[in-house]
Amino acid sequence: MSLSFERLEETVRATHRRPGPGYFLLLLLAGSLAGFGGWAYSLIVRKGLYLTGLERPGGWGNLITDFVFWVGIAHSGTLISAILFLFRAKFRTAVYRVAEMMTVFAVMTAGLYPIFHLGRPWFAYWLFPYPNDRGIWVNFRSPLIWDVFAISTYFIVSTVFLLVGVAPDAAALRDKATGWRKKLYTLLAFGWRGTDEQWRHYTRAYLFFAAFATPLVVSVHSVVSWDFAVSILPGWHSTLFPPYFVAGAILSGVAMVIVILIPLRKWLHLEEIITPTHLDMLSRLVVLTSLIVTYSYATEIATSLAEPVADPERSTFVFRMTGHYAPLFWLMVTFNCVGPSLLLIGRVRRSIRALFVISLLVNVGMWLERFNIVVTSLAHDRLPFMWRNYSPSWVEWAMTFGSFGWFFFWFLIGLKLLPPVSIAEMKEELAHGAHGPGEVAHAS
Amino acid sequence: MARCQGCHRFVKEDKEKPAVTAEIKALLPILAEGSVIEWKRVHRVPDLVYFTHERHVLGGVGCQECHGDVDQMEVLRQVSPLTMGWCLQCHKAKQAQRPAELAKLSDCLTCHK
Amino acid sequence: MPVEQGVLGSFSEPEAAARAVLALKAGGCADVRAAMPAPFPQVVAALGKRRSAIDFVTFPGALLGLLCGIGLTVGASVAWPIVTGGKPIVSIPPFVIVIFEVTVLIGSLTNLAALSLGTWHGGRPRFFPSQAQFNADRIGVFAAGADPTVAEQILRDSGAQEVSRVR
Amino acid sequence: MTDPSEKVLSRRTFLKIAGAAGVGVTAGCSPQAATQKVIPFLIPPEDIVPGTPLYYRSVCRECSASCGLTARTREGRVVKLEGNPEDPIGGGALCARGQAALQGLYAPDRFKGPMRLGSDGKLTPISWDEAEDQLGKALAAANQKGPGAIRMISRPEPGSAGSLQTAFLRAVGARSEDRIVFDPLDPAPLRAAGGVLFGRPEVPVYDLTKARSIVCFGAEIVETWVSPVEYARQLAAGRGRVGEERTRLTWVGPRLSLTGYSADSWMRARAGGELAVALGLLRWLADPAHETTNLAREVRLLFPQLARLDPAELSRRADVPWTQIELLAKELASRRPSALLGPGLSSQGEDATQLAAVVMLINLALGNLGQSVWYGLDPRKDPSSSLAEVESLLADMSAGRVEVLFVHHADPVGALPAVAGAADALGKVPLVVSFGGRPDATTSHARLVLPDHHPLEAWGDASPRLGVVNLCQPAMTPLADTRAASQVLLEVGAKLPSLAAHFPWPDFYEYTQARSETYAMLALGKFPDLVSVQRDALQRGGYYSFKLPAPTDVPELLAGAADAFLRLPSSSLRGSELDLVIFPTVLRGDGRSAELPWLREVPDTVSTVSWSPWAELSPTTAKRLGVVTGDVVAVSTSAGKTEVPAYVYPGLRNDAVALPVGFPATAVLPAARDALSGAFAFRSARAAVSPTGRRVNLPLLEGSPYQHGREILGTVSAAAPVVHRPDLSARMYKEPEHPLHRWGMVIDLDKCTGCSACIVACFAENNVPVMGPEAAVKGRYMGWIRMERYLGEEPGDALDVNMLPMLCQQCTNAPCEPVCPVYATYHTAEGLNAQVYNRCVGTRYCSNNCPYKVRTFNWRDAQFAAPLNMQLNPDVTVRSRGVMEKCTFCVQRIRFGENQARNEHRLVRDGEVTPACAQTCPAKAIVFGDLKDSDSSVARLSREGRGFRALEDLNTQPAITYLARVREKEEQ
Repeated sequence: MSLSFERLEETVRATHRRPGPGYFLLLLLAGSLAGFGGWAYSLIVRKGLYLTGLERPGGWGNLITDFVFWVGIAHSGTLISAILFLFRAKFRTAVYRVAEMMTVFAVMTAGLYPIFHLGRPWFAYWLFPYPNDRGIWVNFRSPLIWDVFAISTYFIVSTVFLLVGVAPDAAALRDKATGWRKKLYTLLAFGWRGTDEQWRHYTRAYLFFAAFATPLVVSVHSVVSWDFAVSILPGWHSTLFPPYFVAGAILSGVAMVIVILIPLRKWLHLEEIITPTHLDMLSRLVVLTSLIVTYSYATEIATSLAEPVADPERSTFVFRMTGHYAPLFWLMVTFNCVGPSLLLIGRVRRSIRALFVISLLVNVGMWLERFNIVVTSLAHDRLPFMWRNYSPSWVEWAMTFGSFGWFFFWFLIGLKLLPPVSIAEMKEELAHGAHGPGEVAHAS
Repeated sequence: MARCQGCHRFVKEDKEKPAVTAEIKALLPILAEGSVIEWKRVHRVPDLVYFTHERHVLGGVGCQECHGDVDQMEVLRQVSPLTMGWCLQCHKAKQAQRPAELAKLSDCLTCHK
Repeated sequence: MPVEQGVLGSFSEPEAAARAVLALKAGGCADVRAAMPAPFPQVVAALGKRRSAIDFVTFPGALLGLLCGIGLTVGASVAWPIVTGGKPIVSIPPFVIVIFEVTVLIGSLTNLAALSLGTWHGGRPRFFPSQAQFNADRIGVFAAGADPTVAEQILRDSGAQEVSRVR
Repeated sequence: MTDPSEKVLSRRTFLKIAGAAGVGVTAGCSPQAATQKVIPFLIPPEDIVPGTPLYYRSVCRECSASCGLTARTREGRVVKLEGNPEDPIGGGALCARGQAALQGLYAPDRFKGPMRLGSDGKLTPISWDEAEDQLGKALAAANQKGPGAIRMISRPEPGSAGSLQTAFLRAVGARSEDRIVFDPLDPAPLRAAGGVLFGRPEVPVYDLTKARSIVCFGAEIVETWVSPVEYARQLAAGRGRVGEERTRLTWVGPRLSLTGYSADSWMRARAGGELAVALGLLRWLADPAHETTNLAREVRLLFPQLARLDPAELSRRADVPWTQIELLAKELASRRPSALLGPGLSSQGEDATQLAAVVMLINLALGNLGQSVWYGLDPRKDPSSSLAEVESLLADMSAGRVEVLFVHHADPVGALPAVAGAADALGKVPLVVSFGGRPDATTSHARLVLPDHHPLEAWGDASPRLGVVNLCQPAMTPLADTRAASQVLLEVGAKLPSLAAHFPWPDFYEYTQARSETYAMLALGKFPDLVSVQRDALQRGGYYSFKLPAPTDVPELLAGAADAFLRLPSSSLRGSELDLVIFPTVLRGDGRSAELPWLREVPDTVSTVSWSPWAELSPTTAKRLGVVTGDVVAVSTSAGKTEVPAYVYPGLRNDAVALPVGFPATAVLPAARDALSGAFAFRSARAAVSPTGRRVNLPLLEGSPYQHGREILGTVSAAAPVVHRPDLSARMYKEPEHPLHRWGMVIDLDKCTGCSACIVACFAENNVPVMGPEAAVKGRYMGWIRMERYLGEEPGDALDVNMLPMLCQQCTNAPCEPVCPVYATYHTAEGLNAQVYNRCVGTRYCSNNCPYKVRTFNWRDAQFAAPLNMQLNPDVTVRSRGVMEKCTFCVQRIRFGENQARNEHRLVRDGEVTPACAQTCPAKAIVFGDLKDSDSSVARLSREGRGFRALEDLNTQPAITYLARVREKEEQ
């Protein structure tokens, strides 16, 4: 055993020690960023969307870009915890808790945007199907309603998934904790005592959660992609979108996990638990998804260029590559295709610094990708008379950066409350290795 | 107002309800001097609703169906909620009788333009 | 929950605990129970309990979700038929998406409910002498209602750190 | 003395009632719980039933054409203007300016009452009595100073007002020439030419329906020329068909104007070259060698003089190949009768009368007189004074010879070039009395402001033509303490003891009534009793006895009259400078209402610019100067210099720069004039253009002016009379049911002139908000209709301009509908694409998914500054912030029609329901009706071979069918 149970618990408990000023500074920074974004949004509520740069034809812009971006980020968590769980990928154990926390907070962020971008947000509840005096329901044919269902389901399920995973660890922490932490972990432990009976149900149930979550992950970003694919706008209307979006989501998500883990393992002294091997595995995932995304770009462009010159589809893609937004397009290609392909080289992949930079740029690139899809297509619709270029206003930028503030605010708090690695599963691995919970030879 | 007075001026006083008679009498001078009366508004549909009495009256909807037994009221009050759901249950019921002909009764544009 | 009498041994090694469990069973102790920080396969195997019956709750739950989804989408569309984009009132493809989401949602919520019920008070009202260490680094093996002396002996032999009687 | 309009028509009383109409004008948001007070009628006026419209006939005073109109009032306030179908001039239509006249009535900056310029240099309110006393005294004093001390400058008043003014001035001892009639767009050269050639100083009346070919020498018949609504209608009457029967229109001029967009060919003569072209045509036609059949004898005799003109020189002057002139001449020779029109504002130079004369000679030569061109119909009422007379007035003013100057709805300061010095001259006049209703450049110099009623509040009459008298009656009581200018004159007159005898009429109403007897005489000859005739006339809108004279009644060419016109004036030297082309726009007109929000908000069809002036440059010139659209350029002439944002426009010659009439053109125009008519010469200057290096966000609607090969608009020709359409027989779902009606529209692109009348009408009918220049710059224009203007792909050579009025297509398979999460938009049983404002949450997905981009979003709460809110149509919800809105085919009008029909237990008749746009279209290019009724006119037209639908291959199945523009290839 490389590392004893006590040592493990100690390291984890250590992450919950009273944080230094650095932490609170970060928290303050994140909080105020979120606050500023919130204030910017309050302007929109009070004065109207004319404070944005949106126009006709550009009905959607930064806000929707952010929405898609955060939904993308939210994907890695469940991917790592659920899909890799089903695939029995060993390296998952050490990192999935952080990923799951990230998921939950990312969905919390993404979920705000559908409301933010409404003209009359005070009627947002009309988007939910509830019996009402007027006897009028929602339009289930609308992709936006699919979003409502997909996002809320995803949020609930991944939260449950996270908390269920936490329960045994909470029990472990509970027994040595004092004061409010004791109360908290007693609550989270959910009466956990670790008897064979509990484990019997737990392992089974966990398997089901994974089984539910897996198709959900795939569905959610497919649904988001349909917001575009279902429309008839050149540049949106494409059958390629679902796989393309899912791959992109995983790319950005995993990249975000890396970006977060690298400083985290230093700061929380988790080097022993989250080893370079783990990062290596994650970076392979980045390479894979980046290749899929690259392929999607190529396909899109190739198919559109196959069209006759006057075809709007083709025109839109030519516009993307050579028009007003071309610089963003090429930046996107550099960050999402060129950057990750460098990770094919072992030396680069194993250099933590390089990995960090590349992953960071991937996140920028993925934001740009969504911006490209949303904005350039709208700016270049079928009637040339109505072509017009959108550019975001400071309010929209404030809300974009605010969203990062909001996300990291919750994430920082989460780190101090929840164990950043799954103690139980680590123990199991330490004790035996090969197995994750649930995979147990049953007598029956 | 003028129309009402057309009769009220001449009908003989109502012995049972002297109060009412007094009320009516009180209105006479106002009419004479032509100053305005500010009535308190009781029934009101929101501005986003297009409502005409014409169609409802011609459609054979009795006043009481919406306004209640006004003739029994000492002080007028709103008896029906005047909510969309309330309008609809009547509209839908009517529509059920002659679906083809009254299709518009459940069309949003009938009341919202 | 009534305190049952029996013998409790605590182990630091899963293998040892597993040995103890098997030995106890061999020694005629019918009811052997364990508590551990993680579901160590050896121990679980040794105890040889049935697989959890949670499936029989979760699956119907998912089915219920499916029905709810269908009911919601179709019902709501038919309640006030409104034509949009020249498409049929009940248009299957879009509904499938919503139905799927509802299925997953209700499915996993039932799964959660089943789990909480199943594990309430350690799963089935069965006594286990609770000790914090069983969530930390020790594996507890409890021979309920067994002959104390025999059980104690077996536990010691199989390498328990400490053995205590519960009554 | 009280205002007659109140006295006589109490029923027009405007009722200050809080929502007693029970229909709303506030936002489509949740209901307010606030308890309200209601003030119903104490004594209900017999005519006003809350919630039902009441109509009054009146006359539009936005230009000299004086179309008749119908004012729709609700609860005593005018909410919409529409043409008067009985009026032979407007024929039931109104132009954009006519539609916008309504906003003039409710303009927030209207003067609220009489005002005097205080010592502090500010206008301070005074009472009418004070004002009239002061005026009376001043007149009495000025009277002593002898003739010329009392002057008046007035817009043309071809009716009672004019005659009263003349009478008044005579009474106070002024000479007839002391009254200046000021009309910047007056076609004086036509009068002059008529005078010289035929001894008939008249504006001829044209009947373009008779003409098989029309040639416009810069005559902007669609924009402002003489009687735009009438001529647009007549032009359109000859359109919308394929082959020989279709009227051909040729545009001659340096700039392709909006009228030019309707033309089949454009002869790009250089500025001033129109005369050379005209002479060329005349020469060719008169040339015996060409044996033009039945050419007018008197013109044939002119050939000797004409022969002296060298074709080469002519074509050099016009910068048009002689072959083109020949081609046109041949066409005219064969296609009879035709109509040649000119000059227009853009071709009105120092030789304007000569151009007018030569053009008229061609008409004479081809026998158009008595066919498509008529003399003897100009009532010769109030012809405008020449620039010379205006200048002499200004001179007298500057010299201090003028004591009292009446300004009656004339704005010399704003309309004349700055160099004329009208502003300074006004400063020299002790008492400037302005009847202006709203502030303008001239009124700001007034010492005494006596605000006149808006025409919709006043009595009056206007006779634009023999046999047409349009009556002006109040449609509502005056909003403010204004008083009819003529009324003021009467009252002042009555106050002056010396004059009282001259003014027996108690008020102006009586005065008009007195005159109406003579009108009735002219119209009806004998009649039973005046009162009933007058009532009838008021209900019809006027006295109409207009008919074209017998073809025999054509004027004789006076001997030798033509000779002076048959030679080219000495050519002006051409330097590096550019020809300065001044052009009129539909929306600005003569500028009298140019500041009204609707007219500023709606983009100009040619440049798609709103809220800003612009200077047009051809792409070549722009490249040479290194400027692009939006760069500010300095335009300087001998007269002055101004800075304007540039708009790069392929429809302009490389040797020209074009400015819209009015400011800032006035800053650079010299005060040149046409020698013979004395008319102001708009085309006289050459300008140097240079970049300033500054750049502005020009409020521009257009994204790209080209179709990029997408073939959005089909075109047809005699050779190929049917538009190619995709095969959409394959159906995925079955078509939705339309049990009763399926409302549809047909827009004939061959008739549409792009005049924007429909757009303004839509603003008025549907409470479409005006968002202002910032919004326009940002692409947040809210108009429900927009005029998409596509130029020919390759700029430079014969541009085939296509205009596509784009509004909601009311698709059967509407892409906007399924994407709305809350059912705010859906397909009704009558085939409308409904938009439920109060359900909309504002996701804007519908707009994104609309391939036509016809949905507009309320980015902020719309402002309707009082009293503009009085104009709001109570039948239409005013949309709140955050809500998507769009064209609904005027569903409120549909419902109104259906309601009438139900009350009469019948279905809606064809043509009974017309949306605002179709109603006001001067060209009658828009037809609305029920597609289910297969013999309704809309159904019949939609089956035509020219029919196609916008972006049809998307299979959205629009309810709007466009009829393709006809383009005959010019046979070379």
